[in-house]
Amino acid sequence: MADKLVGTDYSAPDLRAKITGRARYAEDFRAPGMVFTKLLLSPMPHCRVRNADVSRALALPGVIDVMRASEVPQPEGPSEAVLTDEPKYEGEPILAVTAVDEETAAAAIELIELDLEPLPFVLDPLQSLRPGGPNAYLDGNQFSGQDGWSEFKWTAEDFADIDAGRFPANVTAPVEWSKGDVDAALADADLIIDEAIVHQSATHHPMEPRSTMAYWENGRLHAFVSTQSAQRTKMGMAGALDMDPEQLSFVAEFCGGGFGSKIPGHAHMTLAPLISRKIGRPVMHRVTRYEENYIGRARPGFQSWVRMGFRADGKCTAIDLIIAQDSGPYGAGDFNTAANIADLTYTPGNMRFRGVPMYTNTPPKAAQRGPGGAQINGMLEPLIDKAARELNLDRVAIRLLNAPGPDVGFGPRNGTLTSVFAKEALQKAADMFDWETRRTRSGQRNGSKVTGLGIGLSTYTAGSRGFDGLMVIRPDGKLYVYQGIGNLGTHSISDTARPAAELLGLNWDQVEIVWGDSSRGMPNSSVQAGSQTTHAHTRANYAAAEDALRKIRAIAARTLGGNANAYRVDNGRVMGPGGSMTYAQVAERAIALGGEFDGHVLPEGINAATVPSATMHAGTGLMGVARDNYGGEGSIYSWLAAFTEISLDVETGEVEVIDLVACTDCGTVIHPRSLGAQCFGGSVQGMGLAMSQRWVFDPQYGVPFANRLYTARPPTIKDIPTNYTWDAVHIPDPTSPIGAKGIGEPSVGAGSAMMTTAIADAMGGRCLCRTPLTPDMILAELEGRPLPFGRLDQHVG
Amino acid sequence: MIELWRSTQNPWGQDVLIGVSWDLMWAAIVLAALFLVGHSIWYRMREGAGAAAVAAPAPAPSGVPERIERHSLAARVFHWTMSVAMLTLLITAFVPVMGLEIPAWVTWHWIAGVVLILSILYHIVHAIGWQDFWSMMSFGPQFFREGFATVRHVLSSRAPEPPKAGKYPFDHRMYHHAVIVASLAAIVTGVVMMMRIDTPFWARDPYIISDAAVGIVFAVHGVAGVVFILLIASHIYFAIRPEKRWITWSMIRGWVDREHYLAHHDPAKWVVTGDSKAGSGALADSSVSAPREDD
Amino acid sequence: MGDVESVGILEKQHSRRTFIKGVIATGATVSSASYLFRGTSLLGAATVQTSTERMLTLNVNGQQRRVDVLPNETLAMTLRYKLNLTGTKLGCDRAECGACTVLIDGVNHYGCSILTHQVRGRAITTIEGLENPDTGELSVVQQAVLEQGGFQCAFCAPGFIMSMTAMVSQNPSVTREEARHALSGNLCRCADYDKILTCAMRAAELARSV
Amino acid sequence: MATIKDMIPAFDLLQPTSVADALSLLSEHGSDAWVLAGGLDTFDWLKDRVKRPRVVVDLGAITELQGIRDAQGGIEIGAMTTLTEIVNHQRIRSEFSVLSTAADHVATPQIRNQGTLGGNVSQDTRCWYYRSGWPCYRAGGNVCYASAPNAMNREHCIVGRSRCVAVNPSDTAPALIAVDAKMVVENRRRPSTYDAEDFFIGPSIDITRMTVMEPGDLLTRVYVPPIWANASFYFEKVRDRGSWDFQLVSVAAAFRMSGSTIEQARIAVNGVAPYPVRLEAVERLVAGTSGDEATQNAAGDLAVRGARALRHNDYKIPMMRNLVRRAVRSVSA
Repeated sequence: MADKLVGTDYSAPDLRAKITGRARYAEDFRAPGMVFTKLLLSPMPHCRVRNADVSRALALPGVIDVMRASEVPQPEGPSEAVLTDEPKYEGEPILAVTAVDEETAAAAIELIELDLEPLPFVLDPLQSLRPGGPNAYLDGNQFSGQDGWSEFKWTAEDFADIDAGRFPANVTAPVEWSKGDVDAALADADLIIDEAIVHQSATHHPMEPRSTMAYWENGRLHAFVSTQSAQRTKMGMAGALDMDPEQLSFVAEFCGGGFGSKIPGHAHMTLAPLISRKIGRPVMHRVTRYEENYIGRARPGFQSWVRMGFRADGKCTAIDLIIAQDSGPYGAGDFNTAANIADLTYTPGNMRFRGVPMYTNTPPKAAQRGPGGAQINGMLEPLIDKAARELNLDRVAIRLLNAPGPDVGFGPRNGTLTSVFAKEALQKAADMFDWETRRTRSGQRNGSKVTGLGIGLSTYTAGSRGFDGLMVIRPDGKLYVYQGIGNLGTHSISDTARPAAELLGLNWDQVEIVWGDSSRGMPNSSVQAGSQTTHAHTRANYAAAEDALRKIRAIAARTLGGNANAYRVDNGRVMGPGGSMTYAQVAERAIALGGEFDGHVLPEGINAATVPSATMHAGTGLMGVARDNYGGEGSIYSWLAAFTEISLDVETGEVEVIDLVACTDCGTVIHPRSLGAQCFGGSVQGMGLAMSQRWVFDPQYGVPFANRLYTARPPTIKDIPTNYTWDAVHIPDPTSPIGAKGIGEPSVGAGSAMMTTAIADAMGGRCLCRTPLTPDMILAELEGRPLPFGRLDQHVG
Repeated sequence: MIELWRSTQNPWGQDVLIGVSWDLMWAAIVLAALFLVGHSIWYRMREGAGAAAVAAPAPAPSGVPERIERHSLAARVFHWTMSVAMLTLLITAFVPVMGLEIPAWVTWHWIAGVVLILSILYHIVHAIGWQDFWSMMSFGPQFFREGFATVRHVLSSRAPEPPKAGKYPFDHRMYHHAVIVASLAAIVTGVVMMMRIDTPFWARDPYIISDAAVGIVFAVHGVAGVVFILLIASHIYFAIRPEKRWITWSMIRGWVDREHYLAHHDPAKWVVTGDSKAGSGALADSSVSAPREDD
Repeated sequence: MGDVESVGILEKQHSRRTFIKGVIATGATVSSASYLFRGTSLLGAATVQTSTERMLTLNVNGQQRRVDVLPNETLAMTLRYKLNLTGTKLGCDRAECGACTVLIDGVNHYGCSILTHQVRGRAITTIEGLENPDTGELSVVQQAVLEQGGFQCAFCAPGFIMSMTAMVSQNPSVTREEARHALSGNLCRCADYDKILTCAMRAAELARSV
Repeated sequence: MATIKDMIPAFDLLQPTSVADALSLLSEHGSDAWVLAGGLDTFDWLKDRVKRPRVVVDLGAITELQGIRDAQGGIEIGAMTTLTEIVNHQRIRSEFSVLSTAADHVATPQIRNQGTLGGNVSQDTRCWYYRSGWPCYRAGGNVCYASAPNAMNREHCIVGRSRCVAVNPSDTAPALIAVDAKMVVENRRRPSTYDAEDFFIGPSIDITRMTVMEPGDLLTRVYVPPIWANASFYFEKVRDRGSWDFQLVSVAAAFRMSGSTIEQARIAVNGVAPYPVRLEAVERLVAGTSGDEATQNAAGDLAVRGARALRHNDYKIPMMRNLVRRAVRSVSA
């Protein structure tokens, strides 16, 4: 009997390379004659480059090239160019200097004389919304494809409400939707929670900065890139460079983290190819942490007003939500997702959403692990506790009451889900945490330490459909799985192959994963984002495996006689009425037979992008290739419920996190250890959002200061929960043959929410309604001293 | 070649002026020293040439008292207060630049500055209301005649003595005007600079005026300070020169004796009558107590 | 460049400065295979008489490596761009992440924040030096990580593993809390800290059994 | 001033092997020279291309600056002794634990393995306006950006401000004050010894320096006298993250007890002023008391008397008050 592969731990095929230093990330590649590119960053948050005198730079021995904005594509509207003559944020690349070494390039950059015209800038969305307030762009602060630029402002009356701390009931918004009758529901509500909440922006800061190395060889581009995805990044890169994808050898074997900032790839990965094409030499664009901080993306901050109506029994009956989003100079979609997830998590029935995305002159924003969801769950969970406190209800009970069931319809179009076991996850986590006995600890004081209990329930998308799988059983008897997905550390490249291998009755040592190099084949794949991969590619690979299995049986029947369906597979053999064959023999036969068996004839319906990769391997063995046609109704969402106990020192504002108990609804568990790590890592990233990560700008010059790791404050190993236990509800998603859903995203919102709720709990229910909650803010609140920030200030802490 | 200005890049990388180069301070000190030495040599030569011999006192008009009040007590208090403030300002400003630490020099500096401002305000009011304002501030033809004569006399030993002055000789008046300009510059810019430090008067705010303007403010303040090095040095020098010491005494005691009055002043221009003791007599009140700004 | 001229000026001073022991490296370099740093010819100011002083013999992973190093060159840069030991990662280049952690005489240091000239004559160990050079056998720390499936994106892994190596060699009976302290100079943005600590404890266990 | 902040500009590296050589080099190159100890502060400045020394004098090869010795009943610590050595030193751990504890709170293990005591006490402030290369007073300019009404000054000072509002970032500094350490500073002319609290200077004395040391000076060793050996010590550092971060506020205290009575105390706080602050008034207040709750509160209130907050750092006032209270509480029965 072959090993059980689904639901068991194993050592990922790329791990040995990672721990011996052999794993090569983009900056680890070298090429003969390689030269180095460095960026000149804008010193102003918004300006126009009147002139840049580069003559002295070019005269410096060793300097090869200065690339200007005029030499790279300049898209219209609020979209990003790799280099620009109108920087929209302090730190935006203006030009790139290439030299024989980095030291020369850096010295050359200092020889460039810039003549810059400062332009009006705005850092805080509310400033841009104020009547007469500044706009991030010269032409306005809103953009639409057909109408172009316009100016969007709230009225003086709106700001009278806001400044007086009232819910700005009359504001308009570029994005509005509602369902049910919110006003009536609020009128009927037994309790209304009305809060203004700030969620700050936070930089992704993956460990690996987005470096790129590239060179051209007779018309063919060799690019070494840091990206979450692979096949989709390759297509995107080819598109951005306006070239034939088949002329691009794309290498992305390892990615040092992305968290949403490298899907698919990123704008600046085209710089090295462009310069290399210009100067005809290999170019290394080593991105520094300082540059990563600017061009590396950040989660959009929210300034938000919410009214939640509750029935006496705790049911949430209305949500009236306004979100002003700091979209940076180039936009982000978090605010829309946030609204949907608010509706999905608390099923109010009546909901009104007003979304106000505002361009600002701050570094670019982008999806960050749980985009929108992490913010909104971290912001709203404390309000649920507030309601529980007011209505004297149990904090778990009120969540169970409001969590969605199978009948849920969420968002403006009442979307449905393939499966939802949020209540189960929440209840199981509560039991694991021993909520019934531990709940009494909440608020207990011991010396200067007060105990706080935190609960976070969070959800996010966890799948997609319709991608392709490609695999070949070669005459060496091994299964080669060709992955078009990226390798960003989630183990997806191997996890998604295990159900397929299991279906084919293979032991893990009979499986080779091929990934990260387009010259070795990359079928059409999803981007590695929104936790899609586990769901999408267990299915795609399973489809390919079913195709392979069909062919194996057919070959067995042809060779050994009998009915193909009477043949079963195990341990790399196919056996049945007529005897048995090894996969090695099957592969030989497949090659001999040709046609569909060895991939010379490809099935209808696979994606055009898969065809070259499949053709590349045609004739190498028995090929399984297919599109995921399993279908399924509704969106795929997974859930995480997290509990924590903290100890808050009321004399210093410091928080010690004692434990984290997590339970997830992610369908079938493919790789338990990896799942546990995803839940923990995501939760800790959420804790970072809730407790430390920050952006800080000097308002006078619009210059950011939290622009390094020690000032941006991502969580360290000293800041994590001391104890960690986790589990899953282990209920498969019925619409997938494997039943697995992704889990990367929801953990962030849960981790953030468990901290915001725990801190509020330790402070006797007082909710500061903002992130991050740092010791200074907590202490100021506890001591009844002036808070170190304005109630709605963005970018403080 | 000495630097004139100090400039730097502001947070946006734009070049901005931040003040005068301290080379100027050293230049001023050297210049002052040269002047003192030069003048004393020049004076020696003049004495040798006998040119500086005091002309025989004109027949004294009747009733000139022994002691003629030159500086009222109020005027003298003002003068010495101001001189203390001024010296404090110069020391706290330049000694740290020379590399000697003065703890909290900024605080001492602005306090002295405030004292200076107050004393000058007092002086202006006092001068306008109770003193012979125009005897100092008149710029009529006579002023220029005296000026012309004085310059000629300084330039050539054969030139005739300039006509005797009224209460304020030409050089004293010129000095006074120079001090007015320098003080105004230093005070106005100093007040702006105080916006950037902790004082009881207002919350500090560096952004009240633009980077560029601030640079000019600091530069002007610096220039004024450097000018004061010259003015104060020469002032002290003259104050202690033997042939001028009677004036210095008058700023301490308040009065000059008849001989000096007759020797250095034109009774027609500075009328003193009656058997007035110091400070007495209608005329004395109205005209004898104008202080000498340059002290 | 101002600092280029200074080379010449200081040269003279150096020739007077015979009493100073130890290397005097100058701002320019004669650098042939250097990927990263400029050669003298480019600098314009050749300083031949001192350039030899910049030829170092570094003891890296038990091997003596001759390499031409600029005075302002960090160890991480030398390793990555001159000795092609790219297992040592540059995460921040500011001693704020630990991805560049290497061992110097068995002690963990940030390779990005020490000059190569400061480690002359000291034993440098990088991630590439942990396997047994003859058998290719993994070190106990590497075995432990492999066993426990440590790390996600693993860009931080080499640095963490070097810190774990120093930790278990100094204190094989380390507690989980002590391990947390000992590894607190390494950042993992995937925040796989729980699993990393499990690996560390397993590594200590293996170290004890060796 | 983001144009480029990467790659250390060229400099001449001098690696003397004796203090004498180092001093003559420093006096020769004056303000052109930069002293390199552990380098954690140095490389920040150099990589950011903000400070541009022509000459870097690396003290790493000077053995006489390294190591911990018994001396005159106390302990003499070479300026180039690493913080890890101090953390692990048996006698320091047993007799002056406040110092080893403070050293153990510095940044991270790697930084403690390389960072030196001399470097830790001599490091420059972390004011991010100043470190970003802005032309503030401390950088020779004519403005303090951090004290502007709208400035971001959460980590800045609440006492001792004078034009500059930065704080001293050192963890060991208050501990050295608590044990009444003596700092030996040498230059070509003479060695001079300073009490720890006098070694650190505020902007009102010289706004461009954090310590008494001027170009040409070298901190060669720190002497910890026996007076405070085996006293009751307290050290606490409040920071945002458990690792790496500099203090928001830290306190170091030494109490000599007779029975349950505080005979004598030394208390220093850091992170609240441009220099570590010794709280002599508080020391006098608690002397002779049992450190009871009333005393704790009085001590805390006295400690923050006159403290003045900037826009974002009012919290430091209660934080400092509470830490002083806790220090006193630590010896109360």
